[in-house]
Amino acid sequence: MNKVTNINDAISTIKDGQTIMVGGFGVPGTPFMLIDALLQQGTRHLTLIKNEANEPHLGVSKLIEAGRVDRLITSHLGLNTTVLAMMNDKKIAVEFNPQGILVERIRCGGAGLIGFISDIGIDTVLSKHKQVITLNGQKGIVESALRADVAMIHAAVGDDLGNLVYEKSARNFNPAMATAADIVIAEVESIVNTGSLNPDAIHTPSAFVDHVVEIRELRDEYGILEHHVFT
Amino acid sequence: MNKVTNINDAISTIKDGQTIMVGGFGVPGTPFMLIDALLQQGTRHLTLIKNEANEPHLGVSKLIEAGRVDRLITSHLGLNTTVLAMMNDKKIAVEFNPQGILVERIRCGGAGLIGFISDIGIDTVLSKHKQVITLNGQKGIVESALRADVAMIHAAVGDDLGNLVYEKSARNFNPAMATAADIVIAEVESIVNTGSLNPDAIHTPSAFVDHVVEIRELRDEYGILEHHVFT
Amino acid sequence: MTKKRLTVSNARDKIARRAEKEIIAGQIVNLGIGIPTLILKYLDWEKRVQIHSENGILGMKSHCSRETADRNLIDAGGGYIDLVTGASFFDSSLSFSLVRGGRLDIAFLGALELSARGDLANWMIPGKYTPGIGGGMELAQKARRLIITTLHTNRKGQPKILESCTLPLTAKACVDRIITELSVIDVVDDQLKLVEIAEEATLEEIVEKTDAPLMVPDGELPRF
Amino acid sequence: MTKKRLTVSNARDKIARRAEKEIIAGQIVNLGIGIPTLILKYLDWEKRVQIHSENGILGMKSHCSRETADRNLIDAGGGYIDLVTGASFFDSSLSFSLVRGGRLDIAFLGALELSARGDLANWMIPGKYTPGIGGGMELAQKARRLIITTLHTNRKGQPKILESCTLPLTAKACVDRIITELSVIDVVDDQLKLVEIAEEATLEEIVEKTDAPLMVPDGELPRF
Repeated sequence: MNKVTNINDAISTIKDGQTIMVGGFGVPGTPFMLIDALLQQGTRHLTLIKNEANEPHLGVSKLIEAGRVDRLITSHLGLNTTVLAMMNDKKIAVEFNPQGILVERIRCGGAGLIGFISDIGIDTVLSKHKQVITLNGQKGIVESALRADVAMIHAAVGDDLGNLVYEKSARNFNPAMATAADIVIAEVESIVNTGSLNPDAIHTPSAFVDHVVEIRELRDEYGILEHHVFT
Repeated sequence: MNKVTNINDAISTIKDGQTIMVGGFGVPGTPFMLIDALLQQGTRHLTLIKNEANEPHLGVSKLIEAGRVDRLITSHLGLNTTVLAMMNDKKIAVEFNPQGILVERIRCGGAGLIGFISDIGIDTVLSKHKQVITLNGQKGIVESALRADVAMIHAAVGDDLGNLVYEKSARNFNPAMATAADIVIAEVESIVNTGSLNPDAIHTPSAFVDHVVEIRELRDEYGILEHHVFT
Repeated sequence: MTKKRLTVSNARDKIARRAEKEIIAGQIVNLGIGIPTLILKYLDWEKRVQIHSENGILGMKSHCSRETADRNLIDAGGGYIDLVTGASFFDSSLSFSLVRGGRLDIAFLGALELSARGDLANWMIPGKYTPGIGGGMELAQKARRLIITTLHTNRKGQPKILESCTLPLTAKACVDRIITELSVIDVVDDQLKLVEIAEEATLEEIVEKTDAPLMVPDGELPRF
Repeated sequence: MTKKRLTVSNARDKIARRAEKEIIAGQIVNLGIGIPTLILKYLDWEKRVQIHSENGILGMKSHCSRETADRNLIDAGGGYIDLVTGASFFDSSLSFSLVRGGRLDIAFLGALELSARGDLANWMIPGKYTPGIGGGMELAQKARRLIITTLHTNRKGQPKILESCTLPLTAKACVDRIITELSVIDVVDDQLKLVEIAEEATLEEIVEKTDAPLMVPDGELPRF
């Protein structure tokens, strides 16, 4: 089953109104090439699930700035004043989750579960409007699983079956999202022969991946952000 | 922080009446040496959490046969007629879980969560005596998190900080259990210099491991079970 | 017309051979213990099928010899195995995310009892056989397609396919297709529909050995 | 007695330097954005401390130069970093298992407001500052020890330590110790207890700039 395909075929599976998960935490692990293809395709009314909104004019922020995203489920937008302003102007609906609860909800969806129970935020505004139950004497918030129609993820290496290996801090949300969508599109920096990855060191097994797209050229946005060099 | 210690010091942290998780699925990943040390120490009234009970006279079955285990939380005992007979004679209390629910409860404890909601077993006897709730219109059983006082696990390679790498099907329950106990004791087949493991290929990061014990000699029980060679 | 009777061993092989035809190229498949595992014997590897094993393997091939057995490499049934190219290992948690998350195209399982609406009972006989649950419940509930491979009757010659199951259920309304040495039966809209008849079987025999209503389409049914 | 006043920059450094003393050899530590990150500047690496970053790193060292920056290696604040020997990478899910599962010995965080019983507010000012939550809530609730490093007063010179917080809470009763440029204060049994006084501060100044009851032990307190 050769899952290597061209980017436009892969992205054409994404339709107006769908829910899309996008990997990445800052630049590392963000599938910039897939995001650009989705932008070009013109798909609208998306619900986006991503840790943050990248930074202005970068990554998913481009989709949001172009008005393609109705709703963003995220953890933190501290580095994106543009999207924060859009949120304040009600141009986009934003749902904030504690970061670990966000990834846990995604993993929960990927694990075919309905939800989980956590005490994170229990005595804060976060527990408003949520079901609170008691289990073995512990009070917890019921958090619902998150799934998406499509996940767009980034990996360092892939094979034609769809096995993936991530690199350093570019792993972040990608493995959880790879489990939690009906269709998973992975962009990879290089495709290697099937069988050449160490089976003990594969992060995402092939079963979770539907399309593998090779990045031909790592454009500038994949590089170092000069304003994040602190010494 | 050098976590390499001798086996008796590590095992001496285990006290009568505690709950102990033991890694392994069949022979692969079962910490036979730690189990034997616990047997020798004579600790009693244990609650054991393990996928299965190994086979008669092997691994945790030795602890159970010696009457050290009051309660077993497990998935399947099909290969251990001795423990099944003890269960039928009420010499040990056994709680069965679907295999994936068992590991999920362990992971849930390791993730610092209270429980999760699943539809596995929803219309069967398994939903009796359990809380059933509705979330977003889906009915699910509330499953509680499992944690242990001590986890005994097996890895192929470790370093002195406690980073672990598992091999092939010997991974199984070990990584989840490594997150879900107050004290984690890992036996490893070899200890390598810290820094020599690829940081992208470490399965259990050092933070989760308290004691590392090196296996001096892989005794027979770690070897091939002749009656499982099928061709 | 008298029909040749199959031995139990031949019957099991016949079921496994027929079951193999269900697998489409590139699918992710889990094979339960018993007849399902026999499917490996007949599997066309040109299909690049990925066999999943609950203990954390995708891409197992088949049981291997003593010489090539690896002490760290067994399937969920305990047998030593070898691998296909592109196999991967993972922990039990991710293994069941694969199952429950809907990435398993087909699970093949055995049965103690089956009901007309596709209920499956295969994990316990109260007071007699209570070995635990294992991964069967999750496979039955969550595989995209659940195919039961089983002898048509139990050791006493009694039907396994019943109006309703009498044993504790593994999962309700989970079965898509039943393959026995006598027939292939689909569960469609809570009803059983005969779709193929074994070369060795007659319609009368199938109806007699099935203790539930069976829809029989008009015309000649395919033989296998 | 007139005291030398610290510049804001010097005050931040002083807090970071004092906070570093809290870390015991071999501990797993998470450093929030702001003053907590400054602790790296003063960290004694002989302690073999493991710094955790929420985005999936254990064993980060410090911010690195343009020359050694790796596009795939940033901390949770976005800065390029280098690593200590024995570092590991993992996904965000395991990263928060580490936090919520109780494997984090200390989290250092900043604060907007703190209450007498150890409540922390540091994530939003309704209508003004609503950037989201990030990992702070889980760090605050689940680190074995939560140490707040903050200037004693806000930009307007108003106390940050109050009888009760007025802003939405990050977590209730989570703070163990507060380190400011003026003092070290512990939360003990829902009360604030002064434990150290800065060389540059007086008891009167601390009491004046703290808008909550402060237990002051008899005798001379250690200076820092």
